[in-house]
Amino acid sequence: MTENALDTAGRQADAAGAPAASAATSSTDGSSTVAAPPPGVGGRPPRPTLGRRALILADSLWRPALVLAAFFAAWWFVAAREYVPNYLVPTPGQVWATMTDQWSELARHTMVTLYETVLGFVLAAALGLAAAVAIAYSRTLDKALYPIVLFAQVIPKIAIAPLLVVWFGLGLTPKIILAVLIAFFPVVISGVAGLRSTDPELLDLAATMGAGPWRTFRKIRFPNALPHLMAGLKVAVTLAVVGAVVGEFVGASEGLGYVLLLANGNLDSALLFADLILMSAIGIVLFVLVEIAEALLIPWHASRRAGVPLTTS
Amino acid sequence: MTENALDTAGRQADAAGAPAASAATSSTDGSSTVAAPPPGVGGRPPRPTLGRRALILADSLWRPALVLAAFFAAWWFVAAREYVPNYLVPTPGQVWATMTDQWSELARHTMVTLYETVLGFVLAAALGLAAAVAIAYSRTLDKALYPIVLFAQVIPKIAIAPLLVVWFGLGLTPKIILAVLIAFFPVVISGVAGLRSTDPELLDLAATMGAGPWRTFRKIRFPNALPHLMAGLKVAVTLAVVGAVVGEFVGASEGLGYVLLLANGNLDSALLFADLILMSAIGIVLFVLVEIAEALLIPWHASRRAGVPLTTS
Amino acid sequence: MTTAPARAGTAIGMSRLTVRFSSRRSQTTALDDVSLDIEPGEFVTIVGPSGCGKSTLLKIVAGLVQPTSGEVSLLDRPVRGPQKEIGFVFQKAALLEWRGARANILLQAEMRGMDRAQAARRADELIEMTGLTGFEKALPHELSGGMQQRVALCRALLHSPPVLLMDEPFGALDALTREQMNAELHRIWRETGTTVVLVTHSIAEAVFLGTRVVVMSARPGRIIRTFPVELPAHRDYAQVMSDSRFDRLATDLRGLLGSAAANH
Amino acid sequence: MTTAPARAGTAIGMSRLTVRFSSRRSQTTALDDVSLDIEPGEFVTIVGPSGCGKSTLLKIVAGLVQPTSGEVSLLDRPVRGPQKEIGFVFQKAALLEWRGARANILLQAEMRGMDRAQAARRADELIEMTGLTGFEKALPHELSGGMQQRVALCRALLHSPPVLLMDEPFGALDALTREQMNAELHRIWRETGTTVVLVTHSIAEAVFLGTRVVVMSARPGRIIRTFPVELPAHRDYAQVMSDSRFDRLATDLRGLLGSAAANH
Amino acid sequence: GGDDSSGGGTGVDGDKQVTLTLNWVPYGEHAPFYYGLQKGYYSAEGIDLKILPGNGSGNTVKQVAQKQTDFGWADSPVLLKSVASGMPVRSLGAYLEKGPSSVEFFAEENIKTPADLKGKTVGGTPGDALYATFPAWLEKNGLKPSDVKVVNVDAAGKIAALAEGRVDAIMGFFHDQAPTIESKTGKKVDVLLFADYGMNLLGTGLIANTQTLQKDPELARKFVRATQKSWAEAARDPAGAVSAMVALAENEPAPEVLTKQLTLNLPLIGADGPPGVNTDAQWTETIDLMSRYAELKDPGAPTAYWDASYAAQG
Ligand SMILES: Nc1ncnc2c1ncn2[C@@H]1O[C@H](COP(=O)(O)OP(=O)(O)OP(=O)(O)O)[C@@H](O)[C@H]1O
Ligand SMILES: Nc1ncnc2c1ncn2[C@@H]1O[C@H](COP(=O)(O)OP(=O)(O)OP(=O)(O)O)[C@@H](O)[C@H]1O
Ligand SMILES: [Mg+2]
Ligand SMILES: [Mg+2]
Repeated sequence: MTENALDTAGRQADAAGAPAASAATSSTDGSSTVAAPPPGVGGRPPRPTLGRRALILADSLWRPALVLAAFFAAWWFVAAREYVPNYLVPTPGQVWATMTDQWSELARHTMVTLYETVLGFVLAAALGLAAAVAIAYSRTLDKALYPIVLFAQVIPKIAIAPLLVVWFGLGLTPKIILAVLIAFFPVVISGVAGLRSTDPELLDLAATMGAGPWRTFRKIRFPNALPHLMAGLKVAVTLAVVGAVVGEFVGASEGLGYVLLLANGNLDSALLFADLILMSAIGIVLFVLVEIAEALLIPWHASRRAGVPLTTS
Repeated sequence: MTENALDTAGRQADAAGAPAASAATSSTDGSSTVAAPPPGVGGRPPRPTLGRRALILADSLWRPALVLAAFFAAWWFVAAREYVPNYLVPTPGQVWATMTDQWSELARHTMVTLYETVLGFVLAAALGLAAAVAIAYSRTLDKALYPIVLFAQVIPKIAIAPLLVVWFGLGLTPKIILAVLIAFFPVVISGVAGLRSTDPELLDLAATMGAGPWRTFRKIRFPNALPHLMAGLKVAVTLAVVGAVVGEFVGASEGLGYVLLLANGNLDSALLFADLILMSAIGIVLFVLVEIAEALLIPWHASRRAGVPLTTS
Repeated sequence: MTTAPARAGTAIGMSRLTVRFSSRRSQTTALDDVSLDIEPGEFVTIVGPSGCGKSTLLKIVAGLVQPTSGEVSLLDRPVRGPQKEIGFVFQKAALLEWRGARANILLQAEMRGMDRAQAARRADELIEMTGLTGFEKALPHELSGGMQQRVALCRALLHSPPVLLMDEPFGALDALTREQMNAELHRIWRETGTTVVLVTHSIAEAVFLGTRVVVMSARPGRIIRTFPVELPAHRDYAQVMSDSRFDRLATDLRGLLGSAAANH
Repeated sequence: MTTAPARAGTAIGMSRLTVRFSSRRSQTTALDDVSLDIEPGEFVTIVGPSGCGKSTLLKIVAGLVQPTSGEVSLLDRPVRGPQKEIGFVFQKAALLEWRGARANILLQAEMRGMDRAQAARRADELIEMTGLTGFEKALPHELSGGMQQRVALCRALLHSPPVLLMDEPFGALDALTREQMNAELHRIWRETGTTVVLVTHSIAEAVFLGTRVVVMSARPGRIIRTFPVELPAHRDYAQVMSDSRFDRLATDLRGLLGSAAANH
Repeated sequence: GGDDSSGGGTGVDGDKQVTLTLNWVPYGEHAPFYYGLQKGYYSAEGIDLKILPGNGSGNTVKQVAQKQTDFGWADSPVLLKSVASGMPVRSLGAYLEKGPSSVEFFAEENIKTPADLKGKTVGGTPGDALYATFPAWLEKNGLKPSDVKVVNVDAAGKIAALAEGRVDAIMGFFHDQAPTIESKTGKKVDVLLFADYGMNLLGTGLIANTQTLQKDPELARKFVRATQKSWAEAARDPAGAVSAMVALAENEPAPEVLTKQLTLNLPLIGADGPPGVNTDAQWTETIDLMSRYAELKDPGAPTAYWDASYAAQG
């Protein structure tokens, strides 16, 4: 399931059964619903075999893998040939050496940043959703909250990070506040957009069912807002990393932002790159987790439906 | 129009005519379509009178104004009473004095940053949309582009800003690259979400009309994606400011980021705050412009429709 | 006859309803001075040309649209906001795309906080009755148009509401299924004494089901006539169709609708 | 009779079509071994119980659904992907919510790159014909159900396609409007020689419009019979209704549908 | 770290926990602190010292002002500005009496005197003391400020900008940056010290919050005493100081760089008296320069910035 959830192709095949007997249409816009397995297959279609699943997984991974390989090749070429001096861009080998040498240290810092990021993201998601609900439901709160939220967003965080450190000390607090501040806004914006886009017919329906605001929210508005919301959460999770790092950057004694500071100060480009890679890894892993959550939460959505043309090309 | 566009209430009244004779329902979820003006009014309903429009405007502004006033009051209270030392948080008076004293200087720097921000935002919007289209339309590009886009997003920009300055010099380029890099991602994510959420029925329809991908995109997918996209653009525009400022922060001789650096170095908290206010102002003004664009572009959307319950409370 | 103010014991009372929709583009008078009282237990069917305001009328009763002028009452209480003592079948199926057929039906129970087990049992009965067995878990986009409509029907019937408002609930069904559904609805009405207002384009349906048939004029919608249906309370489809009273009423209606729509 | 392979001069050829939808939840055989050839200029009406695969059949012809097995051809070319030489009226109106009624109709012209002025003129004719005058700029949510359906109808007719596929295009219309629309469609068909396939639940409509009526069985959808309609090509509504051939055919159909649906 | 680190608890062996925030990430200049830590000079005074890296002197001073750290190690011009802006901080003595402010460039540029800078591009970080006093320094050396093109680069990008040839020279602390640049690029770096050409600003020194000083003057005395001892001893045993730093610091530069940095650092301490003991004249000169060229408002007497009473005169 997990590897399938990561993979549109897997989901598609799962949902629509095996591919159709005839050749699939290739026109991008040619909307063509693939109906069912070829006559031979028959019976209950689901659960691709282990071999097929491996194939699906491979199919979903080779492109990103290729991109990654190309990236490393380019990097190695540029760095090893010294087109760019090593103190700016180290070779992959140097970075690898740094990583393995200082692994336990780096792992500890990574865990610190990961912890701050996750905590910040979860808080941002919860607060952002709450703010979105308030804004979407009440015109008064809309007018009153929106400016505050907007203001909190437009103030450059790098500028207020030192203030936060001064106020909240060198502990976890300022990092988490920064992560929340940075990650908060996309959740609010997409939450509001999602909650507001509910089909008025469905709200009429809910009204005739005598449902209170909470039930209407839970059963109709929230699920309806999910596709929007997930987009916001995906942006938020990558920003939460940035927030945590900026917080550490300004004042900390551990975490990847702190390592960044050290690496920068010493012009230790190998460490800098190792650090950047770890930061990116946190961002990517969390992003993929959100994508998995999305696949599990909204399999029904048009964007994930079998036979939607954009996934048949 | 302009002031109305800013204002849900204004739009609502415009769209549904004057309020109904009977008392409006107050339940948040009580979806209740207000039908038409009371019998007395009759005739063509549109165009509220000047008095009414002023009222609408006032109604839409008093809440944000109140929030702003509360904010300034709190600030003044905290700063003037020195609950927080002045070197950290100056009084509004000090900031005002700095602003007026150095107005021409600050205005120049603001224009520079504004220019970079707008350019960065426009580029980010264009590139982001292009990437979203590529990702939404082609599975191959999806798998190949997504990791790159994601990677570009998760690398902390503060960490690569110095590299950019080294590579692209001290001119406009690195600032705009940073603004684009930072603002790009939300556009892609929301663009993809929007483009993918097109109702399959509409795509079927387009297919039977023999329309090529471009026409389908222009007439169906793009308008359909707009509500999503606008949410992304709103986030992007506020981030573009941050990008430009970070770029200036790292190496520039003008712009608000440069002023920030000066203010920080001189421990001039009044200048720092004046600078922050101007940065925020850029963000807020651009955000509001995007909101106006949204109101003009998607008046048809459920979220902006008259009588949608969330705007009747 | 219908301008009398709502009095005690009225299931639905409408008096001098006028609805004008206005947008920047145009102004539409959907209903013009409509008054109608419906007794508890009545089955009123409404026929009228497309766009004459039938759906609007139902929505006013449900409290979903506020009339520009006029008064509505439901179960002797004035309608000020959305009403919950009703079952509403919307003209569009209005299903939640993320729920299967059965879950869509059970939405009614969940929103009302009904007893789960009982609701589940009732849902299964209704699914059986409407021939949806086997599609309990199918998502709306996996159902045919008629099946979607039947799901919406089941949903409106789930909680056995005292008042049923139905906006062309059988429009997407084939003749036979429609007859079956008609018969079922007739049975439910007889057995429960529900007050029903049903909008339909089928004259046969209007006559077979209704105790009263209301005919509306083209836009602006006015009630041009109300026919009492003089058929026994307990009706059988084949019997009714061959009944001369049915024939006469149907012909009357057809003529009236034709003429009513002629000046449109 | 219908299992012969598609031959030259066939407007639509279907041979041994089978469609199975499978999802994680269930597997549905929507069509089972359906073969049907339609001559250019024919007007084939399809009737059958709800959920028997009528919509699916039309979508296969349009190239929007790929059959699990079997062959389809349109205008003598095999159908491999979406077809554009058609006008398709979907069961749901499928209007763009951001466009007014007229703009929704003109979408057809824009997507096909048709001549603007000519398309605009034709659109105005169609708007007039379908009684939508005055609502040209109304957004879909400001239109009644029947009006939305008429907009979709206009859209499908705008480019005078050689083949028209219509999925219950008049389902949401009142009797009179429906008759008028039937008459208009009949006229258009007569004057242009368009090949039409129309799905309907109205037996009267099926007979009045069709040169052939195809009756389908309940799921899995099979063609159980095809009736040629032996009425003159040029038909008048009142005349046809009082024609004994009409009566006989309608009764036959009613009986067949009843029995066909009985084992469902 | 965190709020609880200030005010101080007591460690396992009864030592008072004290934090010192550096001006930057650890570099050779800081080796004496690690030396003192390793040799037990601090614990001898009952101090359990924790050394924290900093992110610019400005931030360090702010942290001290906010009592988030007990002591700070910051550049004196920054301290002047901080005090002027109202922060409750005092210097307990500048340890680098000869300012390390300098212009750095590759030897291949062939710059020997300030006059050679004419027509060159120099990178500086707006807001720091060097940047503010650089034009004055040029004038002192017979150049017009417009003779040199100053471009603004932030601290992290400065070295890279020089190495990449985006600028011909940079302003910075030579004893920190020059060895780093040399080790990274393999090219020899030359410097022109402000102090050698007519303009001496006091360098880094120890700072503390005035309230801390009031509340616990004894602690400050002990801390300064230990620091003076560390610096004096480290000057005698640079190799030991470097190895102490290698052992105790995190992510410090390579030992050879450290050694070079420390070697360059030692002459700056000043021979007249023990480390950290300054004269009024030194402070007056710095204050005067800052008020003339760097917008130091309401310059006062040295005592407004510096409390001479803690450093043992030796
Ligand atoms: N929200 C709205 N805004 C503007 N006009 C509306 C709105 N809803 C309905 N109307 C107009 O009111 C009139 C009546 O609409 P209504 O939906 O009640 O018709 P109807 O009798 O149900 O028609 P049909 O049989 O086609 O469903 C139509 O002309 C329609 O355009
Ligand atoms: N995308 C789909 N996925 C799964 N099942 C589907 C899908 N589309 C249609 N079906 C199933 O195929 C069968 C036939 O559907 P179809 O829409 O063709 O019926 P129909 O004859 O048009 O019925 P109606 O008269 O109710 O519109 C139904 O049982 C339906 O559940
Ligand atoms: Mg209606
Ligand atoms: Mg159908």
